Amino acid sequence: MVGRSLRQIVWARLRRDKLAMFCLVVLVIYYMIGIFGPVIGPSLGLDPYAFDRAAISDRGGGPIGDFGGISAKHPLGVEWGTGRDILSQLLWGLRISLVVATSATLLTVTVGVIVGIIAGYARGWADMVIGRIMDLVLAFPFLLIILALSNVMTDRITDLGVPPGNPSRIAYLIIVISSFGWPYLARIVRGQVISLREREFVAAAIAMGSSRRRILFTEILPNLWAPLLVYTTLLLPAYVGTEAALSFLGVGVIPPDTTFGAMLANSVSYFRVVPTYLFIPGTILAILVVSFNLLGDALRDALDPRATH
Amino acid sequence: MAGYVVRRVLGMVLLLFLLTLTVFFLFNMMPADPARLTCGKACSPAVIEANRHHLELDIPPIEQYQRFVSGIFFGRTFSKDTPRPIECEAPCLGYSFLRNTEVLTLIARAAPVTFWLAIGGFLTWMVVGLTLGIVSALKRGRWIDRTIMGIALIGYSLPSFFIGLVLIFFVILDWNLLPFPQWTTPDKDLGRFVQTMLLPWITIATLYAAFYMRLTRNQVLEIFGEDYIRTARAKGLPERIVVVKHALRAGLTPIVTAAGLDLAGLLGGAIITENIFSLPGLGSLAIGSVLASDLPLITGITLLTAALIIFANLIVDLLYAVIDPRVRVG
Amino acid sequence: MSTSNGQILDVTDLRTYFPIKSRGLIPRTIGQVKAVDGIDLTLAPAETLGLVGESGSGKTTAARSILRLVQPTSGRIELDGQDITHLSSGAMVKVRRKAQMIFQDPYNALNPRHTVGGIISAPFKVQKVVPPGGVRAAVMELMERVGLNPEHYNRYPNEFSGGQRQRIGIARAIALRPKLIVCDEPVSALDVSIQAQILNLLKDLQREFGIAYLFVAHDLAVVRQVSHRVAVMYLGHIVETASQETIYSAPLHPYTHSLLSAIPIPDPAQQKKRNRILLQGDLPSPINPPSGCVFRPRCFQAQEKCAAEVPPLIEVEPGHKVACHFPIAKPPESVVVSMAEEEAEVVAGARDAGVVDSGVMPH
Amino acid sequence: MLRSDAWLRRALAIGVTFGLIVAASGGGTPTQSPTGGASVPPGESAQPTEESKKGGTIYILTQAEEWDDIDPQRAYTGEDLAFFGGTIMRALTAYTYSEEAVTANTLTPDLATDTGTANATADEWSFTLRDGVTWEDGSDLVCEDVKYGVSRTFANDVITNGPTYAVQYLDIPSNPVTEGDDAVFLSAYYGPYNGTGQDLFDQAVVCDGNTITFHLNQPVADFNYTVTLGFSPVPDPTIHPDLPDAVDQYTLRPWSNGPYKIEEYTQGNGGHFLLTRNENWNAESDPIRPAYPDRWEVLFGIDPKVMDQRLMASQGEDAYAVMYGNVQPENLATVFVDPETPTPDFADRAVSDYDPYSRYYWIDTNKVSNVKHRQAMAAALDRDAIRANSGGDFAGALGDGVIKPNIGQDYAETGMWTGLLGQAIPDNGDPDYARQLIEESGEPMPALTWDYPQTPTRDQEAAIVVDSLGKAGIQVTANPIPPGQYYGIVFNDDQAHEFGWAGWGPDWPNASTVIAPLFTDKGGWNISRVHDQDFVDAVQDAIATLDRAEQAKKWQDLNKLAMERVYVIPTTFGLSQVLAGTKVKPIYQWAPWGSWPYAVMYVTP
Amino acid sequence: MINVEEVEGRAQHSPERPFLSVENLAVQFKTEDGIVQAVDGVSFTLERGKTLAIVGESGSGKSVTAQAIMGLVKGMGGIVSGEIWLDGQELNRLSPSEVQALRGDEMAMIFQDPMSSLHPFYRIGDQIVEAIVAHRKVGRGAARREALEMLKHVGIPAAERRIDAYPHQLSGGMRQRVMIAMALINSPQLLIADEPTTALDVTVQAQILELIRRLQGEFGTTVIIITHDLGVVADVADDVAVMYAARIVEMAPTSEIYNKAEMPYTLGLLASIPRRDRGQQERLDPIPGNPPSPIHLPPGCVFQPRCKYWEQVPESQGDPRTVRPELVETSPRHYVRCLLPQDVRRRISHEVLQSLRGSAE
Repeated sequence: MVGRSLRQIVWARLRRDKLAMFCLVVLVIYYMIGIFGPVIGPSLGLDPYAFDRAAISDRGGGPIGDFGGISAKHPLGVEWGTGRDILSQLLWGLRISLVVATSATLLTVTVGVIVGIIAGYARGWADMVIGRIMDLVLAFPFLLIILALSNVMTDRITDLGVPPGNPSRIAYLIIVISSFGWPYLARIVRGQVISLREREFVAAAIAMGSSRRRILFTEILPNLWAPLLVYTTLLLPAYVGTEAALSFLGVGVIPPDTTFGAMLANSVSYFRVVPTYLFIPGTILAILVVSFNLLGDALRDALDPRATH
Repeated sequence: MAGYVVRRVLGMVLLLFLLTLTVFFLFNMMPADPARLTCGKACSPAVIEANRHHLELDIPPIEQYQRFVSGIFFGRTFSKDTPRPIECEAPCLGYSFLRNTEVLTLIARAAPVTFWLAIGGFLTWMVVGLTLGIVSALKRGRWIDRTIMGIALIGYSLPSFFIGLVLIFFVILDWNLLPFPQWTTPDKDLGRFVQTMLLPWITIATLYAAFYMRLTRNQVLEIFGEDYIRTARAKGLPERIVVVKHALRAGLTPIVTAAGLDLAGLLGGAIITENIFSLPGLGSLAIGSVLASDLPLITGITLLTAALIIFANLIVDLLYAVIDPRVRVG
Repeated sequence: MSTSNGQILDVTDLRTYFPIKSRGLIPRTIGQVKAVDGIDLTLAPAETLGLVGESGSGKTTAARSILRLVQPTSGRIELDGQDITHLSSGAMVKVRRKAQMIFQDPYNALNPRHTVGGIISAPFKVQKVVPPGGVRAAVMELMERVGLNPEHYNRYPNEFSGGQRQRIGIARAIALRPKLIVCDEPVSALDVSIQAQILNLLKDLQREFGIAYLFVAHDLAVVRQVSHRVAVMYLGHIVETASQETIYSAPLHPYTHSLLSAIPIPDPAQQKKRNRILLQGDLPSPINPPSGCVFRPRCFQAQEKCAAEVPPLIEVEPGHKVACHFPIAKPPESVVVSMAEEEAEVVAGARDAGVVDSGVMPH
Repeated sequence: MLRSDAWLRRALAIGVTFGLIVAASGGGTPTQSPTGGASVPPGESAQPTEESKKGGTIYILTQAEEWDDIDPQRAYTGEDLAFFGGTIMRALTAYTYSEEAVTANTLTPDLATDTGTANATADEWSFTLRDGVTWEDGSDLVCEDVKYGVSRTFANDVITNGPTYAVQYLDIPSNPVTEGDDAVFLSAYYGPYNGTGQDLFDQAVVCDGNTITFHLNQPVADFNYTVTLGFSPVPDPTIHPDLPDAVDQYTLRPWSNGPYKIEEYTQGNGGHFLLTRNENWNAESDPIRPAYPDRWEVLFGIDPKVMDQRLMASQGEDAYAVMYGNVQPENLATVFVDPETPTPDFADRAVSDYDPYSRYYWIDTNKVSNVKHRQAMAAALDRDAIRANSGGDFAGALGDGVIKPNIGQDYAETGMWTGLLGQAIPDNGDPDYARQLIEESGEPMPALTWDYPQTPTRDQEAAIVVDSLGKAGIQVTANPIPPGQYYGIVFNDDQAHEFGWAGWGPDWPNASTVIAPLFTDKGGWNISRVHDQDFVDAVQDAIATLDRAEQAKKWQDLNKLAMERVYVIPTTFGLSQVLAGTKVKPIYQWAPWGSWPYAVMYVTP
Repeated sequence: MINVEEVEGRAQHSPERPFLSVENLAVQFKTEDGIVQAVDGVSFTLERGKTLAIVGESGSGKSVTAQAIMGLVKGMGGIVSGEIWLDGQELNRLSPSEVQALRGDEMAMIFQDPMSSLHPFYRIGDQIVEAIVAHRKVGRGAARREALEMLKHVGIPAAERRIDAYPHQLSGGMRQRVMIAMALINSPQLLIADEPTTALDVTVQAQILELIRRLQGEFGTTVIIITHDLGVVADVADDVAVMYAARIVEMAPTSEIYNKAEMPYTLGLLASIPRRDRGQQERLDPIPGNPPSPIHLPPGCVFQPRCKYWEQVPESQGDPRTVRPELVETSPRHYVRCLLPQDVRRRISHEVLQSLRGSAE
């Protein structure tokens, strides 16, 4: 057989998948904008916090002009009631949306992997206790709990030294999203570890006198990256959507900051009068989520072991 | 098999116990003071204190919890030492002092709405999801597969509240195809019931069907690689039987798992959908209870929802045994 | 050669039982799989002992127990003069230098995420041994020795064919110059043309480094090819052990006769001439082994005594031990043993009881 | 949609559970003396005959999921009081039905034959009941029923949330007990369920045949206005054994003495409340309720956006519907030309008028104890942006105090923005002057947190607060609170922050129902935690002032003083917009509660 | 019996076609690494009632050949060319539903792993009944009785009870018996057994081979048995075809293969097998090297890189590194694909087999 490492095979397969590459490029652009947009933005005259009283009408606070007040000054229009620039909000909002989704994903994956590995490798009581905890967490109506605990937990986070207001609220979002997300991942990892630990290379490692730590982290962990990568890619868009749903229900960042979810949630009020409020962030969000999902699918195909061997 | 069921049920009881404990103490952290909430404009610390006593909030949490649990089995009496004690018969999930109603009564009132919503949505998405998933798997790589999967991807990617709102705005407001949703039971006014539930069903089905299409497709394709499918074909079975009887049945386990849990989750209230369509179900009740900091009600609904999911887990596990004879061994 | 009797390995009355746990909230032990039920083995330096048996006979568990990959239930394992039966896992680390293992599935036994170099150098790193000239040079030398191209140092296992992968596994096993290598079905997953290459390699290495092999296999022909002595296992017991020549030319146990007769011979003429002893059914359950002689239900020699008494392993001539009440030198021309019907569902039962998880059954 | 104004609506609805925004008078007429004004005939320009107005159903769309309270002693929300008062709950006196605010704010007799008779010192008031008033089971409504209803107010352990003027004004000593369970009761009389101090109550409220007399502990010149709040009759169980008084009963289905009775009540999103005709209501006994429609149906849990769309479209049943809430900001420009004029499409069914409420930001004077700091906050705030965000011209005028002009003589300009704080402050704030004030304070400005009940509009308002105060170097963090928990939290000393959003309306046209509850501990709405003894003394003095004009002057001064000390920062004097279906008449805002004129509404074919 | 076309690629359409005739069969799979030529120009014929063994190492194309005959390859995305004549019908040209009607009826197949080849969720009786009902109009009761008979016939003890067992309740040997019962239930003319004993223990393997042999005698079924183990087929097969790298490299009657094999690969295989009928050898004599990748086959003789004798090919035959040898009949019904001249081949054969025999007692 022509020899290539799995990494090379996966990369080669992805390279050939034009749609996946396109999505990858799109995502890179999104992240670049998320990282650099708020840095470069001000020099382009963008400021999401600046009110433009002149852009909104005295009659109801709506934007003056068509399509949500699209003008040279505000290429995507202005916010109802305040006249803040939509384009700027999108740039800054993207950053928070990505920070929330990415951090929550990383946290979920970290916790899920650690717990999953422990449960999978430990067997016996530890496995059982972790299993029951996972069952318990999975049984909770998480939307309800997130809503109910939003304030008290945000306060607790503030007490821990996180700046009050949006930093604490973002931290709450990240923590709360991940704390209901990890069991799914932990289950997957546990299953993988259980099957991996029976593989003979683990026995071989024991036979040569490897420590438990070496077995867990050098032998088993590298074998998890494929499922983890796929799961992560699919988790990210799910979390972008979760953030939007939570914003819709009123848990999330508050002005002056915004996120895609918050913008969408607010836009619904004005949808009939100013459709662009819905469609502009909606389209941008949809492209982000669809790109993630398509890339995740492509990765899954590329990493499919049955196709590899 | 019987032993298996008994063990699973015992496991469920333990889990439920842990659940009541967690829920109870989780919500003890809530900032809103229920005693303050019951106190009107002319409120003095003494009144708050007294109400706290009547609400039994002045006893240690452990004892509150004991009373709560014993209320579930034996019933309990609130405001015992007032002229107007409130009898709450077993199973007593608590009493909403904000709504002056037993939590169980409130839940029982909301439950039928959610039941119909969930069942209708469930059937719709299962039928659509499984059918299209199979079609997609059979036509793998062709345009019809791409189209179905494309639709699934979009349905999967849209924020959940978005679909319902767009449906309301177009179907009801713009095109006037349906009247405004107004909940009624099917026995009272079947036409109105269907008109009201149609869009909620579609909304829920759109969200879930996408997932089930993908799941079904993946399962069927995966099972197609199994040796026994080759055997079935080697026997000369018609493709239809190979797909439905051999492939789908074998791939049913994760679908049943997901369906059981999703249905249970929905039966506990579809918070967003119910709110969008003004359906007086458990989801709306839940949101209302959270906004009003109605602790007994939040606790009751959380417990009920979680118990449903735990119960669904049990049912799903038992269903495995029906589907897969290998599981039946004790 | 530090043992009094000069053996590199001395195993006495080794038993490995796996508990069968009930599933559910609080798992209880509801039975035991007696995978290895009291076996004795010795192995001299540079000697190969073949351990043969059908799947489920306990040979793999025995092999793994000896290396403490599975914790034996009782018995004593002496490796190079040191009792390792109850050594802590920390203390085992040093011992493991002396004893290595080669596995059946050359793909499964190599971590797909590690390079060949990484795999073969792992023993050095784990044991903190720095060979003269450095690890990398030592690894390349090893690769060369087992017939791999050292330039492939940075390749991954999936880039190699089955035979080459088994060579990687062998290189890893000999890296620390162990005195004993336990080979668990090292060639059964390989194509015929490759099998011979690997068997030759193992022999060469033994000659070169004086390694003792415990060679576990189900294929009597393969075992014969490499072994000095052979032990036949059945349902956790050793039923016959002797020198290679004796086992193949003058076996005494009915089971050994049956096994030998079942081996196909790639020669139609020979094939037609051979004895045919057709055992019916499969191995009984190791959870509920038959009373008395475990082979009794499938034995053409079985008599009442066999059900009542466990036959001891008796030395019938020097180096030839057999556990049978009615050993037989020349079996009948053709026998078909019919079998009680309960025996048919057996392996399945053990499998379903969750024993597979504990690694008793090869999968 | 759920979040936007559903939550605002919830905020108001649940806020009122604590008596947040309690309705009051409109117009500018001083209603000093109790006069028995005749009822103004409803629908002055009505062409339809009395007979043709009869029949049909009027639908009420509301975002609320249930009534806050329908117990006669608990109901305390303006719109609810108007609706119940017009349909099922009669009181001794009522306000007049009229489009004219001045007329509407005058009293008219309801259960009583006139609007009450006071003695010379105004500390003894008598009302005589009409003949022929009945409960829904047909039994007569007697004097004891009124007395029993009033007595329930004293049962603080059972009857919570309602107005407590009976406790405040009736001549019964306060409860001396300060510890233990008994401390719950505000008065030495513990209410009818407990019975302690019953003799005290029987001395204070006396039934003599059809005449009920209230003995007060102080002169109350407008006590006949007070009896519109919490003095409604409840069947005395000793006289009406068939109409038991159970708490559960009264929270869900009080007995009616009006032209309708409760047929069905299901709470929650999608729930409804149905009134049908009370066959035992005697039209002769009721001069002010023509009771045109056959049924009233309240639909709960309607999304405000959807509500707007339904009423704008006015299709089917929605043609007979009115909104219980406000037109959403995004639709204002469609429905109205300007804050006075509906657009032609909505000419006969949209109303824009001042509601009874003042909106303001409370400041915890303990936490921000330096008055210069509070002044700096007021100076920095961009009130213009806040108003624009709330709807601009449709949100109402910028406020200059807590007393709203439509209360009448108690209002006078405070000059808060024209020099009271040292210099004139523009509508969009003066950050420089704010910095100067901070400098003058001699103390560093503390970091602040702004509490508010969360709605999208107020989320944006938070942004304005944070931004405009930030320009003056005041660091503010916004703290959204679920509307249902808002007042519970801001009244809790441990959880409230430095300042926050609030709104208040007077209970009747006297600033005593504004200044006292807001800035003293009397009345329980002192979120600013004002404990300035000079101010408390001045309030006591004003209440005790019998001369209404003199009293008005004192309220004006106190309003000004409160603004100078910046106990609160006033934002807007609220204006609200409502919409009805095409077939509901008459269309106007009834001034007393800022509501629809429920009692006189009818449907056109 | 065996009759290979003289000229590959030209089909013969004589009416007296043998029972099974595979002509120039080729199967390709498209993979992302390139086109895999899984079967390349395989031709053979098989008379009714006879047994052909196809022997080869993993990846040699033997299983794909079998599945191509069964018409199962197309469903897996393979591209099949060539002709497969079974009892007068050309299968490759039939519609999928026509082939489906033949499968399980006219021709049947059993597979390597009896555990994974039986549907785990259905009772074995039902799985057999399903095969009956798919091809014949039989009531379920009758079908069940028939299934029971067949289970008894293949030697399942207590078949009355076992008919309602699930596959996981049976041992490996029992499962393979069930598979055989299922394959034979419609009395197929052709039975293809794909590595039927590989997954089984040696004692069970002997039972199953015995069973196949017995049933073939009773039913007169034509059998193709596919294996990697030359030993297994020694007393089962009438003819043996050896495949290497997608091609048949040698084909002959069984005894001829074991005694007069000429192709160096076949000889290498024979020499590689440790035999219990021989004394212990110091070293085996294996084929060096590894099988080629099916995507990148050597341009000449596919076996050349591993062949010890290729340098003995005279120039007149062409360079084995570039010239592909054809399958030629070296003696009656003995076909060899090799560039070595016949005499050289026979000499090598003699040497190798003699040395093997020499080491036998």
